[in-house]
Amino acid sequence: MFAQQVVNAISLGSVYALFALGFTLVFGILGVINLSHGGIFMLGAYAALLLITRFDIPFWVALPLAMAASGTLGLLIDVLILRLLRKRNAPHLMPMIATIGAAILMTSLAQGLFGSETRRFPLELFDQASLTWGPITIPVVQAGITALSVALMLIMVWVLRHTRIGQALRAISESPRAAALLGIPVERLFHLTSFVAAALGGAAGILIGLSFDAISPFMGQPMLHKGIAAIILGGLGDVRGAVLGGLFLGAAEVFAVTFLSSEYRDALSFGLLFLVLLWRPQGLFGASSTRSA
Amino acid sequence: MRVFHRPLLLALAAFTLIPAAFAGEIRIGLAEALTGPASQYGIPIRNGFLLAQDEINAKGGIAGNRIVLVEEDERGKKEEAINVYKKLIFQDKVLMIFGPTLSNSMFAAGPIANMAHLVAFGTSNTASGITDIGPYIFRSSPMEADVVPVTLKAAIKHVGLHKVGIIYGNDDAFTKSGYDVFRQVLQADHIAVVDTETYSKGDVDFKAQLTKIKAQSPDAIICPCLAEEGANILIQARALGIKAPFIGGNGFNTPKLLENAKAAAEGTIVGSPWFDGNPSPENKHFIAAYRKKYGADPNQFSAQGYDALFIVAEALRKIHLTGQLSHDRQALRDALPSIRFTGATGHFAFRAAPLHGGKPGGYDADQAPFVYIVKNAKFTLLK
Amino acid sequence: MDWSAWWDTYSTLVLSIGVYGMLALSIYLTLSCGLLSLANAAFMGIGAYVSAIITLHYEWPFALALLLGTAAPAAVALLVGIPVLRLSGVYLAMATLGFGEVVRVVLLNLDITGGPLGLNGIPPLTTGWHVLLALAATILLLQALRRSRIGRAFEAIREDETAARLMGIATDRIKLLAFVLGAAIAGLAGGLNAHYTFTLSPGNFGFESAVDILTMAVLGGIQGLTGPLLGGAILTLLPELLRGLQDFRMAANGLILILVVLFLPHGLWDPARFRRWVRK
Amino acid sequence: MLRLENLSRQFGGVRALDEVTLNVPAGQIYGLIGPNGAGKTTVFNLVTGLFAPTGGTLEFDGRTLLGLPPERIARRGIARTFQNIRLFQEMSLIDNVIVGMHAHLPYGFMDLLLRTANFRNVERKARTRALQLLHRVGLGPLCNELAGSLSYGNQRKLEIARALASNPRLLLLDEPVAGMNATEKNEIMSLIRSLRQDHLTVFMIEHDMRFVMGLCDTIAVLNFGRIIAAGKPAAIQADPSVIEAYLGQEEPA
Repeated sequence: MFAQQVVNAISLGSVYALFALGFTLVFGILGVINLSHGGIFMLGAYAALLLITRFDIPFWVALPLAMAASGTLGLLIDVLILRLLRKRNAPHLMPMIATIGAAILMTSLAQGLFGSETRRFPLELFDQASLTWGPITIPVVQAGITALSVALMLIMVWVLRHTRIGQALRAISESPRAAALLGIPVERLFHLTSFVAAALGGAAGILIGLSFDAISPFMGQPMLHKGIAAIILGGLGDVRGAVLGGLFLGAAEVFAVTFLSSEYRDALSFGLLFLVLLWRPQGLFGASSTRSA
Repeated sequence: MRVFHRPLLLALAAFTLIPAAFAGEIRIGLAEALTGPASQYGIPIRNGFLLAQDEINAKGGIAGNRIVLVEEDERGKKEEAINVYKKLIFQDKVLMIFGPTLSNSMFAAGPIANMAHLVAFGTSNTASGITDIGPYIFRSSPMEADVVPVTLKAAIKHVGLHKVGIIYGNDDAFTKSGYDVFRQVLQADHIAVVDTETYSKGDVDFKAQLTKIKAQSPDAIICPCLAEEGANILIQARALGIKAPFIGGNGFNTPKLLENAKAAAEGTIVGSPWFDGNPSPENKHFIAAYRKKYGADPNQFSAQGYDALFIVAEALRKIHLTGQLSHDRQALRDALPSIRFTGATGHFAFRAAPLHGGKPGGYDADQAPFVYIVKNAKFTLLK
Repeated sequence: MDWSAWWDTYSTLVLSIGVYGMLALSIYLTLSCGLLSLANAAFMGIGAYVSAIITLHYEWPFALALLLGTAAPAAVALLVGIPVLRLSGVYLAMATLGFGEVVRVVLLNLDITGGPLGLNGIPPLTTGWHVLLALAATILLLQALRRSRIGRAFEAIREDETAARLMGIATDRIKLLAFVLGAAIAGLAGGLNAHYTFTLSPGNFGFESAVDILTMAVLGGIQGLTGPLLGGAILTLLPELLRGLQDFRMAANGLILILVVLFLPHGLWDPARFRRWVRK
Repeated sequence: MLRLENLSRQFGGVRALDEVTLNVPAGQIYGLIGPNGAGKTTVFNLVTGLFAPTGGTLEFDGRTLLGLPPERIARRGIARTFQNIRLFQEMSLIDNVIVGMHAHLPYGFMDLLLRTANFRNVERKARTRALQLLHRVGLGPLCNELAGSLSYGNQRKLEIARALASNPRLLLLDEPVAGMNATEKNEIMSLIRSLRQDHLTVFMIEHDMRFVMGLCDTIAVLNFGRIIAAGKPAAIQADPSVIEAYLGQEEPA
């Protein structure tokens, strides 16, 4: 049982990690907690669902299209909302409230357009088989999610560490004003970050919709809470930390169920969030000085 | 997807087609959650009611009076439910009120009706204690306490239960009361519960809990869950190699479960007041009429709403409406308890709730549930 | 429609306007010293549960229930506030959000709170006078604070906490005062709310309510006491006013939030803007 | 009055202050000068408790300031202004000054709740005194404007008025005349002189050499976190190590 629970922990953790990846990126670069990330996550799943069930587009085409759609949504939020607040130098509370508004708007629109029922991708879309290895079983799709979130994390970390854009982004995360003085096109990179983060959020929604019976207008809210816990455990704005935080949260939840009782699971994960904020606000992993990568 | 707007249009159309022959109107409030998460129950309920309204009025209404449902959206929120109730009672001056959708909302709005001395009639409230609110509170939805023993009895016969695992949502009134009842009945039947697991609303991954249950190799897994989580739980249990059948409550009784869980749902045993395969003429008529009006399959909630209006219609036929509101409201309240009716959900009667702290309560449903099993991707009656 | 029929229909709405006004004022208090705390819904819940348990299970007088419903969340706020208020900005918001979730989970798992079934059959004790009195007391208290050294300290901390400390302001204590007082007001509002809605469940006090309360204050504006009261009233009435919008009613809510943040950063009630209008 | 002994502060691996020893005698105007980045503002930040020193002692009136939070230090009688002005922008001038009196308004919670005679009396006196202070720095007529609407020079004056409101015995001024024109500088100079007559000790950082030399009784020079010279203005001006330190630096305004 223990071996299986380790696999369960990794599989649950990578779901959180995938969501947290884009979420933390926005904080790292823009310095904003984008509370509409749950809404983007949800609309990404619906976009793919629509493309596949309405227009019969194959999944591998629908995935990038839906990611682009969610990315565009993220870009819109940045251009229409966050940019104006940046210009005004609004206090940190303002983008939070505005993105809460955006999240409410998205949920409500989804409800009006798609109804409030839970939906899923057609089961035929993917092999529903499981990989079995001794006492361990893992559904193929979820193994794929785990592999993908680790891969995306590695790509993000690599991009941030070793490319010119990454260098520019790291400069921005240290100080947008200093970066601007160095001639870095800060605004454009803010837009890019918003796009990429939202595309990642959309991908998370699609992949979670694939492996679970879970697409509903309300799917974003609980995931947002888990995402917040994950990025705080990992250290706000830290891409590597977000993935580790997601995995850690998944492990904490699974082992709370295994060794304590499932009733304490939520108290544990939010209690953990609370304690980490009090004793180690920079997160459990890594140093506090660098915000991203 | 667009199901929302069509009934509205249809209702409007029905309005204009009503022959002028009606002597008057009987205004009945309908407070359901039409937006928000609870609307997935509220909308089918409303659809069932509108269908019944059409049918009753098409046959001449009640003694020449047309039934008019005054619809309000209570959004599944308790304060909204109270506001809507007050509007219906004091402003629209309705004779009685159906709804609200969720038990919690009934706990909030029910006392208002009870204080104003008119009937509040729930068709989807299964929590225990609802009818303790007072003598004006009625419901046609059987409590889990009535459904579960029957379900378990059938399951014991079918599977041979000795030890079971349980998984349920512990942050939801519906699933928690389902769990409470299951636990009591299991205890009474001397069936060992080898593991109890919980989850929260919005969870999608249940593998940790299921792995733990699997380790105890139970004969069956009790799952008083809603269909959203239910389908996920079934799929993941099968993926983990759990072979034991699932036993569900009311929440499992929806075509969505089969649609979403597909093969994973095989062997699942469900107890519910309504069964879509029930071959009675009343049910066949209901399903056909519902499909025709809405182009979609009905569920248990629509069936219960549909029947509820006929139950009230029966009572209305037995009383003489004077036009004096408080008198008429009281007369309806007094006529309802003795009504017996056979509809889409089968035979129905009311049963007085036991005294609550010496005070009289309202009326619960007295209705034998159906127990069925998923066989070849279809719900089949379990004998 | 005559007065009594009007009151019968709309009394709950009127009570809600008052109670949500108090909640908006409770978060105004923390916002006015620059703290974004999302814990007020949880404090409201603690107050509601404590007072409802007292009237329901012990049948003590309502006034005593309300008093304890005010004191209990204040005591919790005192305990939680001391460590939590060391955080600021986004970190504080997240920590208080986590605290709110912990409260919700605790309410779900206790026996005395009825778990997920909540408390039902709470006696209908709240009248218009209770709400009016509580609201008036809250307003007078906050008004007195505003015009004193404490109110000035709130404002100074919001503008520049470091500078405020160097003026000799014990910012930790002042922030704790705002946090605890906010919790007390939210608790009182919760106690009143419980006794005109007759039922409580843990879900009533989650993230969504925290956001609702915050929205009221932000919409109305936190330049003074009028703003939060106005915001509370508007958001309570909005669902009634927007009934025609059906499915998209909540969308209007979200849109309003965005537009206010973007175009009316000081909220609807902004005395400085009014003065500018007058001057023109 | 203020004694710093072997005071050090490290940031990461960098020694911002290295065993700084200073003694600011009561009643003096004491200047601290040095090239940019020498650590002057760090000295003020340590004295006012914003940072804790990594070594050394810090005494005010013979009692240590170590371990005290900024507000307690302020209440001991030390007030300061900031190099980059930190006013309460959205408050009126007079409220800014009254905030400075925060610790000296003797009324309790019940007083303010019940608006007792004591409360009204204290508040009235506070307003009167705040107006006096504003007049003293030449901002009396603007008392109801918002601090954010003031010109740069006036903001510096308001900061001084706010600092004075807390009735300090030691006033720390961080570049009090930066960005001011000649007239304003003269006003500030005579203001500071009048403060000394009121037995206030002034400890200031300033780049303007003429201003410092003309005003200060004693001057200390800080370079790379170390005190390289201290003494009378004339002696400092002649000190070769000081000249060395400033060589190659931008023209000290």
